[in-house]
Amino acid sequence: MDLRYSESDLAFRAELRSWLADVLPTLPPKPAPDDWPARRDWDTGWQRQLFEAGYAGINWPKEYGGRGATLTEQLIYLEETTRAGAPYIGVNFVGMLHAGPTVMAEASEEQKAFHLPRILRGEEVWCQGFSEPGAGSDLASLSCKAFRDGDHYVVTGQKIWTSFAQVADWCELLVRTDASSKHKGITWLICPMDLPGIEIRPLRTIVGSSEFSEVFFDEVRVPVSQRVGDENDGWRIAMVTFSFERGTGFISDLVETDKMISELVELAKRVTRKGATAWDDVALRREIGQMQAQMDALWAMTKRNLAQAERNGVPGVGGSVVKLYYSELFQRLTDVAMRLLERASLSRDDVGQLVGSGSFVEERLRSTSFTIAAGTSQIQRNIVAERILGLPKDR
Amino acid sequence: MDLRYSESDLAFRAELRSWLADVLPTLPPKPAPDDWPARRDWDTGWQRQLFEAGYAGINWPKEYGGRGATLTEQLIYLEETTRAGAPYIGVNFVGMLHAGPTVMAEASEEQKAFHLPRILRGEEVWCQGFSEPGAGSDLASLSCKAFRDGDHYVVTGQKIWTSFAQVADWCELLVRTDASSKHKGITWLICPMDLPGIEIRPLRTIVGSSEFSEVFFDEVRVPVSQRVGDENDGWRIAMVTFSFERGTGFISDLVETDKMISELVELAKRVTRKGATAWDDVALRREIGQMQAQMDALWAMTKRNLAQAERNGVPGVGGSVVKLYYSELFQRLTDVAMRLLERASLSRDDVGQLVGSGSFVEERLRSTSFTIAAGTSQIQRNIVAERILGLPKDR
Amino acid sequence: MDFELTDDQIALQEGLRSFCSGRFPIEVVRAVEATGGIDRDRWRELADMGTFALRLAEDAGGVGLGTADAVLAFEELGRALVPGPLVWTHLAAGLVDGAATGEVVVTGIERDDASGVIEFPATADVLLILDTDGAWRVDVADLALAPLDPPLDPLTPVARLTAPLPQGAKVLDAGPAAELRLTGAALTAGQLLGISTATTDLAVAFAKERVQFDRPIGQFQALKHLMADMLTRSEVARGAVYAAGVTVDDPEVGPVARAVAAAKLTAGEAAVENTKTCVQVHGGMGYTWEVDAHLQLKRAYVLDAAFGGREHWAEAMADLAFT
Amino acid sequence: MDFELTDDQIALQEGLRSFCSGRFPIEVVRAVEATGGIDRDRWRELADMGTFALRLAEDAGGVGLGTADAVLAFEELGRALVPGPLVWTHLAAGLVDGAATGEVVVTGIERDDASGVIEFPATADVLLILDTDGAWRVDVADLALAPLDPPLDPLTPVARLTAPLPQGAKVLDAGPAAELRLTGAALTAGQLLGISTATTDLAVAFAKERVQFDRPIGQFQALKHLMADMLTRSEVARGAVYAAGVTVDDPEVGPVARAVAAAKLTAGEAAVENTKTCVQVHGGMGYTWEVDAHLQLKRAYVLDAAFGGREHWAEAMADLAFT
Repeated sequence: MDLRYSESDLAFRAELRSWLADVLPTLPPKPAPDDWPARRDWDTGWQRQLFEAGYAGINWPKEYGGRGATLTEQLIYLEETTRAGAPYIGVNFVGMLHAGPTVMAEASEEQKAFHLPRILRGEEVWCQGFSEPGAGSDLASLSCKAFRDGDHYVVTGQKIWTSFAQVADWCELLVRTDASSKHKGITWLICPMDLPGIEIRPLRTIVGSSEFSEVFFDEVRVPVSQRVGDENDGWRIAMVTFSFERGTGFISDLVETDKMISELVELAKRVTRKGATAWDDVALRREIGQMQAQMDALWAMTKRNLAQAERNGVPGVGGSVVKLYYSELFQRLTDVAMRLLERASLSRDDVGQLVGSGSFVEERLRSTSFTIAAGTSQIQRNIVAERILGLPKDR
Repeated sequence: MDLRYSESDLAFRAELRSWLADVLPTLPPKPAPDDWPARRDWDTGWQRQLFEAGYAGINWPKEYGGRGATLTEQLIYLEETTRAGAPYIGVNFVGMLHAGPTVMAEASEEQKAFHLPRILRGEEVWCQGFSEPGAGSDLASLSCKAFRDGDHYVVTGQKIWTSFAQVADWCELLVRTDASSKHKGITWLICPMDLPGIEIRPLRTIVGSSEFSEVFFDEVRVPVSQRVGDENDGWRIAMVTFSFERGTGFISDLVETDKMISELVELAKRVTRKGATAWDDVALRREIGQMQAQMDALWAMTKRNLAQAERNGVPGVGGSVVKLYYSELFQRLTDVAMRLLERASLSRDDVGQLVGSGSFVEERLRSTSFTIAAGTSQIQRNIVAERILGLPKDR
Repeated sequence: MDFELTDDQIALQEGLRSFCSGRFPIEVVRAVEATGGIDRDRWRELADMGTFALRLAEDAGGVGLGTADAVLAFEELGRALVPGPLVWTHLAAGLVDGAATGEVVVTGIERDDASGVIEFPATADVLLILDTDGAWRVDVADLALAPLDPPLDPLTPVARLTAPLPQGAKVLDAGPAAELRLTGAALTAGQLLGISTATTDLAVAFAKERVQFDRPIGQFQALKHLMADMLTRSEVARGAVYAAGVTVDDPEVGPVARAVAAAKLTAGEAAVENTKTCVQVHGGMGYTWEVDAHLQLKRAYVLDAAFGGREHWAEAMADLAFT
Repeated sequence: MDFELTDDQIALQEGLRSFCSGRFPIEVVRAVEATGGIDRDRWRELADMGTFALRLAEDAGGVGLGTADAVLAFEELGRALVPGPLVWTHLAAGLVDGAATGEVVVTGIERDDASGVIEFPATADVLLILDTDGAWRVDVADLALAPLDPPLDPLTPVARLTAPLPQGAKVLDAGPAAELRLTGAALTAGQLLGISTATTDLAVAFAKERVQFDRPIGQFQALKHLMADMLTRSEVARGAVYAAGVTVDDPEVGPVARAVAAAKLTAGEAAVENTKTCVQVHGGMGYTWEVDAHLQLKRAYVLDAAFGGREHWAEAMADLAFT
């Protein structure tokens, strides 16, 4: 067991850190949260900048424009960018973390050669067409159907929870191509978002934002050449996507959580009560100390996962453990902040001197989704119990 | 809504309190924990004393020797006896709280006339023959079988978790009389414990005590006249028993829990660390304050349950709520004690000046059973979800 | 002792419930986001129902009922998510002219509340201030306020004081002001109790309807147990909340502050934990603006922080019970 | 960076595991209740396996391995519930003659531990005392002790000091003694990790076998989820515990005290919570002396309190990370 970074890791970290220090102050101001075209430009502009500096797709193969580096360097990249407050991956999320890795693992050479470099260069934005109103935790029950008509699939149905649909060029789309089979009747398509028959209705979330949409497909004709893998083999391919999501996909969330703990301490030092700061309260100190210990442990576990992924090539089901633990830790963290703020928690804006109070309130609301999206905590516990512990399946 | 005690309630409380103050100091010393014959004598002696003073069976009808009083008086009785440190109900537990009430509700006039006064006078000790090694949470799958042979049932099988079996005169015994039906093939018998073919093997518990036994029945001949209710109607009758257990049966446990919170405060005042007592630790104060608030709330709820039982005659399923809540509160309470004691928790004996430390350690171990016995917390949650909330049954 | 609702109390409870469902359906509640959290016409209807004058003596133009009854009424108001500074205006009835009749809307704050957060800044007329010396009134128009946007609860707009609170005109001495504070906490606990029950109902209804894996999700034990815990928390809190109302009216049955501590703490716990669970049971739908679960969650947090949060009351309980 | 076990570490782990299952089956472990918690012959076998001399330099007669390796060894000892003052004797190797070879059994205490509780009073030879000035040795025979019966853990007998601790003979200065304390906490965390894994295995095995309602109880979601949480706690703690071992050996990778804090706290949490859950999963059987679940629970509490409990480390972590 070795926790030392190699010379080249350290050099990479230093070089990245210095680049970030140079570049971040020069970024243009962030656009308004609901101005999606502007956000697309901003996020893809940053992606382009990363690409040009050699920081796009740290562990993607060089042949597609990636850096071809190790997972350890990917970890360093995520640590440094998050700590430096670099832009969030934003509209590039689905392309970089879901669709891209899936295309890399399962698509044809032409598909890879076409999409992967464009994703890395910030020229393509993707969205995800998986969930449906009737197919959430039970995703395999999806009913958005597609039938073959010559060289096309004709797609009709509805998707939901599609992030960035308004500005996406492509959709990783799961469709039902065989109604007689559940898991073996699903096909994975790359659907161009400018085809006729696609209608997008933004959904308003708990925080009032509109990054998710419902997407309606009405006899949308997708060329058969846009299929990834075999017809009716889409479920297996989607599971590949999930294995990435459940594998190393949460690392930046962990770095974010760690940062939030420190920010909670800063906030506690600003809150005064009974003539002292809240940080002088031993109960709060213990609570935060416990969370930091849990966070450090989780981080250490992630380094173990990474070492295993580096050895075996594929991230394991350990991602369910990470997601279960960090999502509940994060919610607990924001709940502590709510109690700490007392009536200063009544606004999502910072209250007077309490810099950061508003973002904790916002995160409390936003983090309600952490135990829901990408597999609820209930589903994650089933996965852990059945796949890791070998307990019998529910019937 | 009225929380005032009536004049007669107050008079009853005063009279009982004064009687307890007179009598308790005169009690003989308690026998050793595992000397069961001595414990039987001691516990039934106390029961006899209660009877003679008019305090046995506060809400049992006068015709059987009870006081025929209200549930409120029963509540006062349990409050006063627990607070005064009066003897625990001990070996009279099954007779007074399980078998007795069931006999009262379901047995024949002869059976009632025979057993009820004897239970009240401390002349009869009962044990419970319900659980089996293969039938715990799934009690209705019990297999201890009985077949009719003339005027007798011939019983063969095994029971487990039978408290006080060593010194019991009677057993409320559930037997399988029809193997072709699950719930409708069970019969409720009053089994004399001195019949040939009964063998008792004490079980050692987590605290090393021997109040539970395994009881083996080998062709034990129980007269048919000892049956309560109809053949194969025993499940319904057992449910009556449980409705008492889940109804007002936990009141003394609540009083006990409340007392334990106060004792924890006393203990905290005796523990010193960093030049102060543990009671000066604000985290501990909040933790205990929270538990006391929850306890007060639970106690208030119990008074509501009581009022409803008084109006409707039958305690409702609210007992599952009480059990769920108090058992987890109690476990939390003892866990706080373990943390408070640090290495002084390494003994079930009091460590030096820390009077009471040992009993908290013992209670931590003992209370592991609170979320298991008389229906696990998992079973209780099913009951609440299905019977109160009307959620669909598992399949 | 008979700790069950009287027939009159059941009638009051049912009356309020049917009033709320008739006049404050969720569309009406949601619509106040556009009007600073209050609809003046509906506010007067609330007054007509006796919401504010409930505990005021009949000869002072009130209904002449007790806190035990008021707690039941506020439970219903909480259940329906009726917006506005209901508790403060209720407390001001008899102290601030027009509060009882719904002509004047009163919000309030503790003078030592370092947050300086004022609820309903654009719509309330009067601010009631509680401190250790008594209760004081100030016109909201006289306050220096900075906007805070967006609020946690879209139906509870807030602003922040940018200058120290004026002393105000005294309306009550220290003793009765302290009682007022406890009453406020008890009524807020009533609202929290109402939310904790409503959110349980909402989760259960959804879980019976929503099908995944070919069965209603309410059949899955994990969700079932989450909802069993919701019911448990609500019912335990109900005991404490009702007891607090009774105890405020009749301090001979027990120490008032302790009863209020148990009520506010357990009702806050029930409302916050239950509304979070309700969102979880709803899955993705719980994360939408469209489903009411988020409104319950946000209101639960707002009320949990009002009149002393759970940490405050836990510490108070430790002092009250053990020193 | 490659935070996976090396082949040598895997061999060490497997070697210890097979040694423990061969020489410390649960019947042997249980039998030490009758002999004051230690069986001298088996103790020497532990020494022969290198348990105590593991980190001692080879030229001092030791095995010359690091704390990262020792943590793996202690995980196995914890898993098998091997009794005795293993950590203290290990820490004493090289400081107290005969400790490394298993001839002398060493127990220990912090001088400022107000409990005055000494483990293995009847069987240990030497007491090691840690304080802010260093480490000190005293013969157990020279202590004034009062019995404490029964112990929490039947396999960890205890007594209480009835007189102040003697000063003892100094065996180590302040600096290395402070390091020794951290190493002790890390090794204890290793034991706790072993227990948390063993108890998960025990619960899972039972849940696969035990049938109620015509199916293995491990099919019920409520129990399934309890066990998923057990695995989660264990695996998260494993990260911290292994990292603590590595960090003690190589402080350049991070602050040692912080790594130890994370390890001891999360391993204690995993062991205590998991052993409680294991009892619950077993139902009535978990409450018996016959099933091993209670031994795991009791040992978890004993070790959670050793070398600083969770509250101690939580507070320490807050200081270490944020001041």
